[in-house]
Formats: sequence, C-alpha cells, structure tokens
Amino acid sequence: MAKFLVKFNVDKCKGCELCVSVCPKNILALSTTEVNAKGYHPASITDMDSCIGCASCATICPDCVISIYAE
Amino acid sequence: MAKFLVKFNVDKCKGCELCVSVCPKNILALSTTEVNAKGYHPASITDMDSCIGCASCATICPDCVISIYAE
Amino acid sequence: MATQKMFFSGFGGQGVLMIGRNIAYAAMLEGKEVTFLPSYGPEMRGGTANCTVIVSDKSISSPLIYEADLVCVMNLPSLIKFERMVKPKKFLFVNSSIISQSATRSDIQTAYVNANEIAKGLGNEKAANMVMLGAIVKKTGVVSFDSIEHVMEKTFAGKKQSVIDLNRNALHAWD
Amino acid sequence: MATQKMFFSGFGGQGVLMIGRNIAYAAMLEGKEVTFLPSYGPEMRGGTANCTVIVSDKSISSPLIYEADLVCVMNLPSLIKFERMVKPKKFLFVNSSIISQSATRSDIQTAYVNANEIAKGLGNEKAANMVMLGAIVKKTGVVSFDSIEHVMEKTFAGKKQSVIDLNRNALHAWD
Amino acid sequence: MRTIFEPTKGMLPVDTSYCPGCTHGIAHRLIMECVEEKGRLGDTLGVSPIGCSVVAHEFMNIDMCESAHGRAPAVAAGLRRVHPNHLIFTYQGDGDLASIGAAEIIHAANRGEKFTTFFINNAIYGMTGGQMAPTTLIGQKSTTSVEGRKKEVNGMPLRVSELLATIDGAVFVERVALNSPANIRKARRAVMKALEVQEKGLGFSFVEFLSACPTNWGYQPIDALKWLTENMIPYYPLGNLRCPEEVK
Amino acid sequence: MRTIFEPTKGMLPVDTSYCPGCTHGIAHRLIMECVEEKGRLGDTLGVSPIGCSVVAHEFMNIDMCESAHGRAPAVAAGLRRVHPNHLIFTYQGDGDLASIGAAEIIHAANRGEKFTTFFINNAIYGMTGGQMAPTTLIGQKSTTSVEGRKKEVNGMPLRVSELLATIDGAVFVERVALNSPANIRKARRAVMKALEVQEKGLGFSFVEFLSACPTNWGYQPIDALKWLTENMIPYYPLGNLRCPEEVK
Amino acid sequence: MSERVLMKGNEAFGEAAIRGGCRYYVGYPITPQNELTEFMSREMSKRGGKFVQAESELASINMAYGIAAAGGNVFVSSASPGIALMQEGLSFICSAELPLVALNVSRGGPGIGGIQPGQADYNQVTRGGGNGDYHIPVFAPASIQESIDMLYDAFSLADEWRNPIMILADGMIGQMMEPVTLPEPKIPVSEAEIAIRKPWALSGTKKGNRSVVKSLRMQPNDLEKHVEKLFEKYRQAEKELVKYDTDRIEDAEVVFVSFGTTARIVSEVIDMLTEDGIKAGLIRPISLWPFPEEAFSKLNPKTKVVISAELNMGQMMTDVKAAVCGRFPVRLINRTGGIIPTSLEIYERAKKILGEYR
Amino acid sequence: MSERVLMKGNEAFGEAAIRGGCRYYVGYPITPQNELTEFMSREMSKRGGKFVQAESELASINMAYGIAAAGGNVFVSSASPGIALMQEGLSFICSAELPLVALNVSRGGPGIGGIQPGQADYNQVTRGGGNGDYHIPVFAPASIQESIDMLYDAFSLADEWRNPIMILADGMIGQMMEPVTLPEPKIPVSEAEIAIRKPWALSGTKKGNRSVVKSLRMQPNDLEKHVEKLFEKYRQAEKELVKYDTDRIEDAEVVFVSFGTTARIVSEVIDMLTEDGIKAGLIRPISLWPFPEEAFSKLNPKTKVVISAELNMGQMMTDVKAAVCGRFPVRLINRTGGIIPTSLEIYERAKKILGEYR
Ligand SMILES: Cc1ncc(C[n+]2csc(CCOP(=O)(O)OP(=O)(O)O)c2C)c(N)n1
Ligand SMILES: Cc1ncc(C[n+]2csc(CCOP(=O)(O)OP(=O)(O)O)c2C)c(N)n1
Ligand code: SF4
Ligand code: SF4
Ligand code: SF4
Ligand code: SF4
Ligand code: SF4
Ligand code: SF4
Ligand SMILES: [Mg+2]
Ligand SMILES: [Mg+2]
Repeated sequence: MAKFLVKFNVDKCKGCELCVSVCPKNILALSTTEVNAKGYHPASITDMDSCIGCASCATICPDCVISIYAE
Repeated sequence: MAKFLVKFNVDKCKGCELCVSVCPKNILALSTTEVNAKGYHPASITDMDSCIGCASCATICPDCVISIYAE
Repeated sequence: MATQKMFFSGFGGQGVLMIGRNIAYAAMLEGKEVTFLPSYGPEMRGGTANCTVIVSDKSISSPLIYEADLVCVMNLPSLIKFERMVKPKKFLFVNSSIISQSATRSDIQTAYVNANEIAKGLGNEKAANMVMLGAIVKKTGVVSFDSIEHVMEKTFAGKKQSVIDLNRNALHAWD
Repeated sequence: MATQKMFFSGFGGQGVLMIGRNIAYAAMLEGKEVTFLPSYGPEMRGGTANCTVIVSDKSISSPLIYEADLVCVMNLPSLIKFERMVKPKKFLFVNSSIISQSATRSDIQTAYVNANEIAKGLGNEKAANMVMLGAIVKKTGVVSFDSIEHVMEKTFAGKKQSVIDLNRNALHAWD
Repeated sequence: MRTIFEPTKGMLPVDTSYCPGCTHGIAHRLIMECVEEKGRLGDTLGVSPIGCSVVAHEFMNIDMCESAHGRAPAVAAGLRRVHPNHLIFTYQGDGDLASIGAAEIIHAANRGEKFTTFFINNAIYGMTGGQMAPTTLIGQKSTTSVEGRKKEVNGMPLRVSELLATIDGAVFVERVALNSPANIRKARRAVMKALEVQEKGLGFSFVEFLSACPTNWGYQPIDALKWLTENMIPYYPLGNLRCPEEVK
Repeated sequence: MRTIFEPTKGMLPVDTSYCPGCTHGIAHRLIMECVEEKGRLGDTLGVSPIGCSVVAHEFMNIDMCESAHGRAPAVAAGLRRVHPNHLIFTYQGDGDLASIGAAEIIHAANRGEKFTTFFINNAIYGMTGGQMAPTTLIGQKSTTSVEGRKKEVNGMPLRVSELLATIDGAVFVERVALNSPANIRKARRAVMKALEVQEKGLGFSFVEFLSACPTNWGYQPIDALKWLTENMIPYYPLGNLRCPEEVK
Repeated sequence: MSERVLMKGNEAFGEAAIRGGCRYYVGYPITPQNELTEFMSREMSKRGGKFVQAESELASINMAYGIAAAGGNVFVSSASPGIALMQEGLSFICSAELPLVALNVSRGGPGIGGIQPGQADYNQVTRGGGNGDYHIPVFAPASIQESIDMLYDAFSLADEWRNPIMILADGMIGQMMEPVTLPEPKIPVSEAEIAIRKPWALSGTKKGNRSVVKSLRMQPNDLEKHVEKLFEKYRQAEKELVKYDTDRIEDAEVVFVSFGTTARIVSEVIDMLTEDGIKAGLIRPISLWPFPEEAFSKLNPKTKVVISAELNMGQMMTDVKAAVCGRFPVRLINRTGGIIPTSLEIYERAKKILGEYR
Repeated sequence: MSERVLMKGNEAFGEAAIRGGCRYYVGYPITPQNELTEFMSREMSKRGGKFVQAESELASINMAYGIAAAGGNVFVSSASPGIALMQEGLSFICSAELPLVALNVSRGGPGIGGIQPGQADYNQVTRGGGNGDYHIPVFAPASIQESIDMLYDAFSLADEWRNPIMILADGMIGQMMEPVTLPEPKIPVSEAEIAIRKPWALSGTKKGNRSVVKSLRMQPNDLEKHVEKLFEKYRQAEKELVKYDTDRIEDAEVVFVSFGTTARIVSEVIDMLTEDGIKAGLIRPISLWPFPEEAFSKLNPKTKVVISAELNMGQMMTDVKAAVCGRFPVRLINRTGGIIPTSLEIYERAKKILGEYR
C-alpha cells in the first residue's frame, strides 16, 4: 500500500506542470483528457505507491493545489 | 618691494574671515573700521611684503574677492 | 449590409484578435468604414481575449456593441457568456474542436467548426484561427476571400513560404 | 491711540523681531488686539530681518502696513529703505551706534539711540535690542514698562539671573 | 494520517488571478506560511503594490491595503507608526520598487523602518504587459526593448539587494530564487529570518525573490524557471548580504 | 605682472546670495574654473536644484535652467538627449538629491547618463532654514531634530557616494571637502576628472562636496569649517570610490 | 484654557491639531510652513503622538495614507508645489475613503513660483487636481483663531466623513502672530479603541473581521458603484459642510466675495466705503468646496456689482459667477505673485468699478 | 500619403506625433496607453528621434522639461494617475514657458481606479491640478483620425505658444483600430536650427546669448509681472484656440454637449431621436480649455434642455452651466468607472429628460 497520499484540489490547478517537472519520481502528469472548471488540464499522480513524500511538488506549486499526507 | 600683489574686490567681500584663517603668513585681517557697500567689514592684507603668493586665501574665498599677481 | 457588428472571443493565444483584425482590414480595403476594439488589460493574462469589429457603409459612431450580427467563440466560457449577444437569425460560430457543448438558442444560425482538428490535419494546430476565419468568410461573405488574401499578403510579407501556404490552406479548409 | 502700526528692521541677528514680539505680547497682556508679522524666507539669510506690529483697541483686519506710527531701524540699509514709511509727526527710532547717517525727514520725530554702546557698557552688546525696546517704550508709551517686564518674566523664565538682570538693566538704560 | 504538507490558512481558499506557473503564487504562500507558523495571522498587516500582485489582498488571509505605485514602503512606515507591535510587510514588484519607488525603499531602509519588504524581481513589468524594468537583463527582450536591453542605452540591470545592503538601516538583506524546491525552501528560511528581525526590532529587513513571469517572458512555466536559473541567478547571485548576529 | 589667481570668467561679476562663509560659493567657482579651463563655457549646460543654489544661474556664466525639487538628474537627462556633445551637469543639495530626489539620481546613475552631478552635502536643508537632511549627522541639531539626530528614530546619515558607487553606470564617484585650501585643490582635480569622464562618454560622474552651512549650523564661518573637518569628514571619508582607467 | 496667548500661525496650526485629536504628523520642509513641521518635531513625542519627517511630499502623503489606513488621526502639511505632488495620493485616499487632515500654507505660483502668500491654489484644492471623480472639502481661515477652530474640528470631521479635509491657509496666516484662545485638548483615541471605532482600519484580523483598504476596482460596474457611493457622500457634504460669513450684504450695492487673508483686508475696505456712504458688504466663503452658493441668494436686488477679491488671477470667479448666475455683474480685483494689496488699493479699485454701475 | 491604413489609436498617436515634428518621446508604462510607449520604443530611433523610458511619471515630465528647455520637440504620455503625478511638473513647465505635448489616455478613477476608458480627468486637465495661476490648452479627439490631426499640429502649436498642449483621449480611442489617413511628415528641426529658432533654449552661450530657463521669482513684483505676462498669452489663447463642432443645433429642442468618445455615441443618439421626429443637436467641445462658450450663443430660444453627456460624475457641467448662463436648464447623462453607455441607454434617458420639459 502507498505510504503517502498526494491530494490535488483539482479545480485550483492551472496546469502549469511545475509540479510535474520537479517530482524526483516522475509520477506526476497533467491529465490529457480531463478539463477542470477553469478550463485547464489538471495535474494528478500516476503512481501513488512510488511517492516518497518529498513534497517537492507541493513546494513549487504556485496555486496551493497539493496536500500530502503520510501513511 | 613686495613680490606679490593681493587685490581685493572690496565690495564683494562678506567678511567671512575664511581667507584670514588660512593665510600661512597671518597677514590678512578684516578691517575694523571700514564698512563696504553691503555693510560688511571687508578683508584686506596687512603686510604685502610677507605674502608668499600661495593663493590659499583666493582658493578658499567663497566670493571671488581675491586676485593675486606675481612681481 | 449597412452595418455588421461582430464579436470574437476565446482564450488568450488562440488568435481571436487576429481573426477580427483580418476582417477589419479586409473590409477597409473594400472601402468600408470599420472599427476594431480589443479587450485589454491584465484580465487578458492567461484568461480570455475578445474583440469587437464593426463594418459599415457609413461612418461608425460607437465602436462598442451590445448585440452582434456575428459572434465567434473559440472556447467554452465564451460560448456561455456571449451566445446571448447574437441577434435573432444571425450567426454564431463555435469552435467545436474545443467546445463539446452545443448552443442553446434555436433562433440563430449556428455553425460548428472543428477548427483545431482541421488545422492539425494541415500540420499546425495554431492555424485554427485561420480555419475559423475562412469559415466565417465563406458562410457570411462579410468580406471577400480576395480581400482576406490581400491582407494576408501584407501581414505575412517576409514570412517563410511554408507559413504562408499553411495559412492560405487553412483559410480555405472548411466547408 | 486707536491703532498703532509699527515696523522694525535691521540685520538678521540684531534681535529686531524680538523687539516687535515683546511689544506685541505686552500689548496683548494689556487687553489690546495685536498682530505681529515677520519677514520670512531665504532673504533673511545673513540679510535683513523685519517685522510689522499692529496694536489696536479694535480687531485688526490686515496685519500688513504701508505707513507706520513708529519705525525702528537698526542698520543703515533699513534707514534708507524705510524712513519714508513714517507718518508725518510720528516716530523714527535710529540705532545710532550702527548708523552714522541721520534721518533726512524733518516732519517726523526722530530719536537716535546709541543702543550698542549702551549695551556694551552694560556688559553685553547683544542686549542692544533691549536698550532700543526700552527707548521706544519710554518715548511712546505704546505699552507700559510693567507689561514689558511681565513679558520678560515669561520669556526669560528659567534663564540665568545674570541674563535677566542684564536685560532688565538694558530696558531701562536709555533716557 | 500525518500531514506532510497542507496549504496554509494564511492563503484564502480562492483562485489567484496569476497566470499558470507564475511564481507570485509561491512567494505569497511562503510568506503566509511563515506568518502562520509564527502564529501572527491575526496581527499582521500587508501592503500590496501596483503590479500583478495589487490584488494580493484577495488571496492573503490578513488585513491589507493597496498602495499607490511605488509608495508601499511609505505606506508601511505609516502603518508602523500606529501599530508598533504588529508584523508589517510590503510586497512589491520590480517596476514598483526598483523604478518608480526607488526613493521610498531607500529611505525606509535608511530610517531602519521596522518592517519587511518582499521584493518580487521578475525582470519585467508584468501587469502592464512586459515592458523593460530596471532589473531586465542585458539582451532580454521586452516590449520596450524589442532588440533586447542594451547597456549603452539602458544601463546595467539594477542589483537592488546590493544597493540596499550598503545602507546601515537595512540589517537583513537576502536574495533567493523561486526556481526549485530546494531554493524555495531556502527562500522560506529567509522569510522566517526577515520576520524575526522585525519581531526583534532590529531594523529593516528585505528579501528579494527571483521570480518568473512566463506570460511576458514568452515561455512555458517550466522553461521560464529554466531561463530564470540560467540567466537571472548568474547576474543576481543568491545568498545573504546582511544578517544581524541575533538571527544568525 | 604674472597672474597667480584671478576670479574665473565662468562666474558672473555679481554678488552671490549666499551667506558669508557659505562654501556653495567655493563649489560654484571650482566648477566654473574647470569648465573655463576646458574651454567649454560656450557649450556647457547646468541644472540648478531647489535649495539655496536654485539661483546658481544668476552666478554661473553659462546656459542654465532650474529644476523642480529633486528632479535635476531627470532634467539633465533631457538636456543630454538634445545636446549629445555639450558638457552638462546638475548641481544639487543634499535635501534635493539625497531626500526627495533619491530615485532620479539612482536611475540617472543606473542608466549611465553621460553628465556630471555635483552634490553639495552640507548635512542640512539650508534654504528652508535648517531642517534635518538624510545626511545630517548623528547628534547634530537641526530645527526638526532639536535634540540631535538619533539613529533609532531617523536612521544613520546616508552615504550617497558609497550608495551610488555600487551602481555600474556611476563610473566616477569621489568625495571631497571644501574645508581647506589643500582639500579645495583636491576637489578641483576631482571636478576636472568628472568632466573628463563625461567628455569621454564613459558614463555618469559624481562629485560629492562636503560643504558648510554656517547659518543653519549656527557657527561662524571659521568654526563651521572646523566642525566640518572634525565631524563630517570622519563619517564621510574623503577620496575616490570609483574611477575609470581612462582618466586615472 | 481661556487664556489668550500670542501665537504664530504655523505653531497654532500644530497646537490646535494636537488638541483636536491629531496623533500623527507627517511633513517635509517647505516655506512658508516650516515652523509647523518644526513645532510638530518638538511637540508630537512629548504629547503622546508621532512625528515623521518624510523624504518628500510623495512619501508624506503616502505615509499619511498608511497611518489613516491603520486608523490613526493624521495631519499632513505642505505648501503649493508640495501639494501638487500629493495629488495622486489625495485622489487615492479619497477613493479608499480614508480620513486625513491636510493643510496647504499656500504661496506664489505657478511652478516653484515664490514664497510669499498667495491664493492661487484655489483651483488646485477645490477642483481635485488628481485623477477621477472625487471631492475634498476645503476650508479657508481668515485668522489664526479661525485656523485653530478649524483644525480642532477637522479630525473628527475627517473621521465622520471618511475623507480628507483640507485647510487652505496662506503664508501670511502661517507667519503672523495673533492672540488666540486655545480649546481644551480632546481625549486621544487609543490603539485599542481604533479597532472598535474603525473596524475597516488595518489592525489585524484578530479584531474579528478582515480589513482591506483599496482603490483598484477592475470591474467597471464595481468602480461605478463605488463612485456613486462616494458621490452620495459628497452630495450630503454639499449640504452639511457649507460654511460662510456675511457682513452687511442685506442692503449692499457692492458685494465683495473674498476668503482668507484677503477677506480681512476687504473688511477694512468695507469700513472705508461705509464711511464714504457707500453701502458695501462681504460674502466670505469659509468652505471653498462646497462653495456657499446659498449665500448669494441673500443678495438684494439693488446690488449693483459683485466683486471677487482674490490673490490670484481670478480662480474663484468661476464659482462666484456660477453662484450669481447672471443676476449681477461680477468683477475681479486681484493681485498675484505674493503681493498683498492694501485696503486703500482695493478701496480705490472698487470705487472705480462701482462708478461704472452707478 | 493619402492611403488609408488600419491603425490602433495608441500607435497612431505615436505615428502622428513623429510626422508632426516630435523628436523626443518620454514615457512610463501605464494601461491603457502602453502600446504608444512600446511603439515609440521601436520607432523613435529608426526615425531620427529619441526614446526614453523614464523611471516614473515624475521623471518623465521632468525629462520632458529638460528636453523642452534644450529646445527639443518633446512628447510625453501617460494615463490618469500618471498625469496626477505630473502636476507639479506641468505647473513648473507653464511657468517656465516651455513647449511640450502631453497626452492623457484616460481611464477610471479616482486613485488607481480601473483601466477602462473614462473622462473623469476633465477637472484634472482643464483646471490645472498643479499650484498657481496657469492654463494648459486641452484638446479632446473623438476618433483616431482626429487624434492624428491634433497630434500632428500640436508640436508647432506648443512651440508657437510656448506652453504645454494637452491631448485628452481615453482608453477606447487608444485601444481601438480605425482606418486613417496619415499626413506628410514635417521636416524635423535640426540641432543647429534650435539655437536660431529658440534663442531662449539652452544650447550654450556660444550662440551669442545666455539662456536661463526658470520658474522661481522671489520678488512678488517680478512674479506678478510674469504671471500677468502668462495671462496675456492665455487670454489670447482663449480667443484663438477655441475649437468645437456643432451638429443640427440651429433648431434643436434638445442639445447635447459631449466630447471625445462619448460624442461619437451621442451622434448615434441624435440620429435615433431625429428618426423619432425629435429635433436634437450636439455641441462637441474639441478644446476643453478654452471651453467653447461661444458655441452656446448659437442655441435657438426654442431649445428646451441642454444635456451634458459625460463619462464622469458631471465634471463638464460647471463649464456648460457657465456657458448656458441660466438660459436653459442643464441636465446630465453620465456613466462612470469605465462604463461606456450604449446609444440606446442615452437615447432612453434623454427622452425621459425631454419629457420633463415638453
Ligand atoms: C502612477 C502609476 N504609474 C504607472 C502605473 C501602471 N502600472 C501598473 S502595474 C505597473 C508595474 C508592474 O510591474 P512590477 O512592479 O514589476 O510588478 P509585476 O506586475 O511584474 O509583478 C505599472 C507601471 C500605475 N498604475 N500607476
Ligand atoms: C516640492 C518642493 N518641496 C519642498 C520645497 C522646499 N524646499 C526648498 S529648498 C529645499 C531643500 C534645501 O536643502 P538642500 O537641498 O540640502 O539645499 P541647501 O539649501 O542646503 O543647499 C526644500 C525642501 C520645494 N521648494 N519644493
Ligand atoms: S511528494 Fe515528491 S515524490 Fe511524491 S509526488 Fe510530490 S514530488 Fe513526487
Ligand atoms: S504545480 Fe500546481 S498548478 Fe501547476 S500543474 Fe502542478 S498542481 Fe497544477
Ligand atoms: S597668497 Fe598666501 S600668503 Fe599671500 S595673503 Fe594669500 S594666503 Fe596669505
Ligand atoms: S574669504 Fe573672501 S569674502 Fe571672506 S573675508 Fe576673505 S575676502 Fe572676504
Ligand atoms: S503577467 Fe507575469 S507576473 Fe503577472 S501574473 Fe502573469 S506571469 Fe505572473
Ligand atoms: S543657508 Fe546655509 S547653505 Fe544656504 S546660503 Fe546660507 S550658509 Fe549657504
Ligand atoms: Mg515585475
Ligand atoms: Mg543642504
């Protein structure tokens, strides 16, 4: 089971991809299909199990989209 | 005979005494009697013969009062 | 066609201003009076851009409009916001590549143009606005294709031939 | 004495403003209306200072004057410039320690006060203005010596006794 | 479940008006995180500038006021006179602070005003659409330097932190960058220290953030950060320029 | 008869409005001597500030204009645009330049404007009657700091030359004093160099003169110079802070 | 405190402000109001207030904005060109609806002009030289005592209206001394009280609400609504803040309109004319905005001419003409540049004008 | 060059200025005039001129002052709050009698307000928001073509009058595009010519005289004399610079007064009313100062009401009322905050007003 939970406040995401670019595990990506209320392709996590909880994504996200929890 | 000629444009003098204070030969003084057109006691030279032509007086005079000539 | 009031709206970057400007320019070449008024200011930051074009036989007093003979929407928020501007029986152009929803009104003439797909097919999605422009010209005849091509000659002067070709193809791609 | 218009002028540093202010203050204590208006601005830089004092039984409309019941001059330029302001038969006070020239008018009452010399005699040339003030009070009675002494008590409060004594002596030195 | 990261209560739960990838958002969050961490959300006052962040008060969960263009340091000095013990900061762009507001920031620093200025240096006038700022780099294109800034015409980009660090009253001066998680964490530490300097009444504190304006630079957000890393940091070296002993 | 010293033709044969012993007069003369020596009286343009020297144009025998308070560097930048080859200078007091005009001087320096600024630092607002200036020394009394300037309230005196020397475009920066014949001669050399920098188009040049205001300091002229020597020079060290190779 | 004391105008301004509740003063040196700044630098800290010497008038007005935004009772002063530099700030402050007292001790213009007294800032202060739709109530005292009374009231007035209040004095009132009676000091508002009395002020969200002081309204609808709201206030102010004096206008054949320093001189002129058997009267606008139009309704039909007497090129004429609305001829007697006419000069010019209408 | 081209207002301003003799442009970014600054940054050096991006509007206006003092034909532009910051400078420049062209592409206020088009700077630009006695001729274009013509002429006008000339456009004119015809470029004045044409300008004493450009006059007599001299000029300007358009006012029962952008919309309203059989006319002030009072003498006695239509809270009303001088009722139709009313809205409000007078 995943050790970390990475949550996205989807409708706040602006699809800037900064989180994607800094994830050391390369497990973030913008949705190619979904469009959020603002009209952006939001980011989401592709492989929760690989997450190491480093919070790099949340640290760089300019829009307070990401929350991270352990266990 | 004096080697130097120190001339004062008397009516421009404001009696600030700066020239007096810097003369290495102590040969300048404000007049105690004379009053110029502006109402100041003007500076003048007391002993032309002792003048060494150093131009310190003219250099510090803020009011372009002093001219100095050699011979 | 005494006076044609047109409105173009979409995301910044979709080139809606360019559609409007081309029509305005072409109309001017045809001897018409025209005004072109873009939205401006920081609301354009990554947000929406829109512009108003008026083409008329006589001099135009106000460049502002509150209803239009033609509304062209390039994204969903624009459709929702501006559909109501279309005068009854007049034109609504919808970029159906981006907007999956349909227009709600039935008293107007709605054209769905899958502009991005067509442009992608031509090799560059960025030409979607030219596809839309072509569709508008074809369907409304507000200006002639000749005039538009004339404008393109001027605006693309000095550009690479491939760019010019792409745009010309895009202009004629929809039917 | 419905209204007395007074003018005091001299070099900056001679304390002419202080003469005027003392008279104004004393007159106020006597229940009169008064205005005091000093010259101001950079023309005071090492140049001249002057002030206007009006003392009246009724309220004063303008603090400005163009002729005076009393003019007091503490240096030569002031004499030359302001002698003409004195109303016929009225007073001109001249600090004769500084001004060797005499007044040119004969239709006025001129008092020559060797203020600096008297003050020097009392131990401090700076009190020349107090000598002049005393002369004015004595000769014109515009305010009483009592009122002036009352003012001095206030303004010199906390000062050294020797200073107070000097000034009181200066006030009464001229006759 | 243990919380590793949650958006700070210092930020209101609304969408910001900033472009996608604009690092104004990161700076906002860092400052508010630190204010929250200090337990001072209830008695912190902020001054927003004229610039994209004029609306910071719509996002930061504290009492705030706008300021005329460039005058935020004067405004904060005013706030400080009334509230001697509050946390007070200005948040200013490079057009606002380094251009029109140069006199006000210098004099706030010189008086040793006890507030903190957060300086968002994105080397451009963001809000007005990408004109050259005093901080625009040599060769950088802007709408008023279409061929790139030239030294001969516009002078060299102004290094504000270095300038302010010569002023005695500016007791804390640090330059940070919002280009990577590591640097953002360093930035956060600088913010904490700057606020500490203020709490201890030591003088004026100043944090310069190298920040990205993807929209007016004409880059995608990721490329913008890359451009920042490769071009801004070499000219605007990161690090602390002044720090009082008390907070070291 | 050989002339050892004669008043320069650069000064008009009129009385200045300055107080006895005010060293504005010395600064005026030095500048005009240098302009004359360079044979440039006919194509030199000066900008006078708001301050005691607002009327410099009544004394200096060149084309001049007044400037709104603090804006002389902007005005000179304007003159420079029209006259690329003239000698151009501003002459500014410390209230004018260091206080209200801080932004304009920094940006003129930063653009590397090719003119010279002569900065008359007398640590006081002279013309308005002796209020505290940004340059007023700690403990120095003024009409708005009757108990003497205090660091806690007013910050430390601003060292303008040091501040400007951090700016790339300010290629020549020197501080001199008008307190003795020897220092006045040094000052003259600095003026010459500053004008040379300008003639060679190297960038912005700046000479700060420590100057006396006997009237508002409340000293006799001689004592004022003594005060300057004993108090100003220790805080405002004399010397060159920046000089391009070309004029060394 | 009913003792009469002899005070200089500039110092009386400061003393009255402090007694009226001023707790913060911001200034920058400029003649002819320097003694006020100097007075405040000495007094404020002694009296529990704060003094700031700003680096410029721009900084002054924006520091004052900050103080007002934080709920402090703030006073800012300058003279003509310094007020010109505050125009952006004043417009901003009106839009943010902040209370503030501003004093212009006006001198000669345009530009740096001269330092002698003038009234040539009439347009500058009554017409809002900043951008946009706004108004600033302006009061013009004719004596030091009146200045004191105005400044004493100004702070509560500003608080009440949440708008700057401007006092337009001139160099003569600033520089002269007159005996005055000082009012009792009001009890100052403490920091704690601010949060209660001014919940809109910035004092931290711990007070229970979030305060935002701002001027920008990007949406035209919002901005229009806001301006409408401001103008409701201004319309009210036009009714409530009008203030003027009249003297013998009921049967006057010549009516002077004059404010501040000039009005004092005109008073003397009226006495002179009365002695000549000429019926003369005076309308003295005390509020310049709102302009006391209503005073002109009291003019009798026998009035032959209305004379605006000003120390400028006739800036108040526009308002006088609008108020007279064609019922009587309106003429100007003026000097400018810092020259203050004598009563004799005005008297003679008035007689000449009157001759044209008799 | 009679070819019609489609141009954006902001760019047309720049092009027209260059063709009209502008050799120096100074600006600072501000919406809605940024495209002008950007255009000039690209064009000036190509066209033999110089562009300066100033560090602020204060610096802009003072750089412009320096350029003008040196004899250069200079153009400075900004928008509402930026113009507020120039008030001290403009007053200074008037007093120094320097030529200069200033453009205000005006937006919503007060304060930072908003960035949509507005006309709420009417007072700011016509009343001289700076200190002292002075005036600036202000012209308000209603179309891009008219802006071009104005700017083309403005530089020689400024030179002729040795005074700033102000153009008051608004965000709509700045942002829109229209087909325009550009005038032939004038031959630029060379540096050498400046010394001959403008002997008062700073170009060095080698030209044979010593030039001093100044504003300070410490002696009230000098200052008064100087102001009198300025006002002789202004009185002349009041005669010669008045400019306006009228449309169908001869038999109108309702006359609109409207300038700039608003006047365009009112034109449409007049057509609509005419279609209804209502006789409607328009006075369009082109010069706002001097205000075209004379146009109002042409109104026929049958006129029932004069309606001032403005994008502000009625700032022009004062001038309209003064011009109408009680002969007709004057009413206001306005929007503010950046809202531009439709012709329909004005039409309906006008009909309602007219109803009250029929
Ligand atoms: C007095 C004044 N001048 C100019 C402007 C226009 N203006 C708005 S924001 C801005 C500067 C924006 O740049 P910056 O401070 O770098 O902030 P950013 O948007 O880049 O964060 C300017 C010049 C204004 N609003 N007010
Ligand atoms: C806008 C403006 N603000 C203030 C003033 C008043 N003022 C005149 S001179 C001056 C400063 C004088 O000090 P400084 O620059 O040090 O020159 P100094 O007289 O000492 O040589 C000031 C503040 C002014 N004229 N204009
Ligand atoms: S916490 Fe770290 S590893 Fe997990 S998704 Fe975020 S960046 Fe990737
Ligand atoms: S950084 Fe934030 S806003 Fe950007 S894509 Fe990731 S979650 Fe979305
Ligand atoms: S030249 Fe030298 S020695 Fe001669 S008087 Fe002057 S200072 Fe004295
Ligand atoms: S320095 Fe000059 S002004 Fe001063 S006393 Fe000597 S000669 Fe006179
Ligand atoms: S314009 Fe630039 S600074 Fe402004 S919000 Fe967009 S990216 Fe950020
Ligand atoms: S006041 Fe001071 S600076 Fe001014 S002239 Fe006098 S001594 Fe010189
Ligand atoms: Mg920026
Ligand atoms: Mg000084």
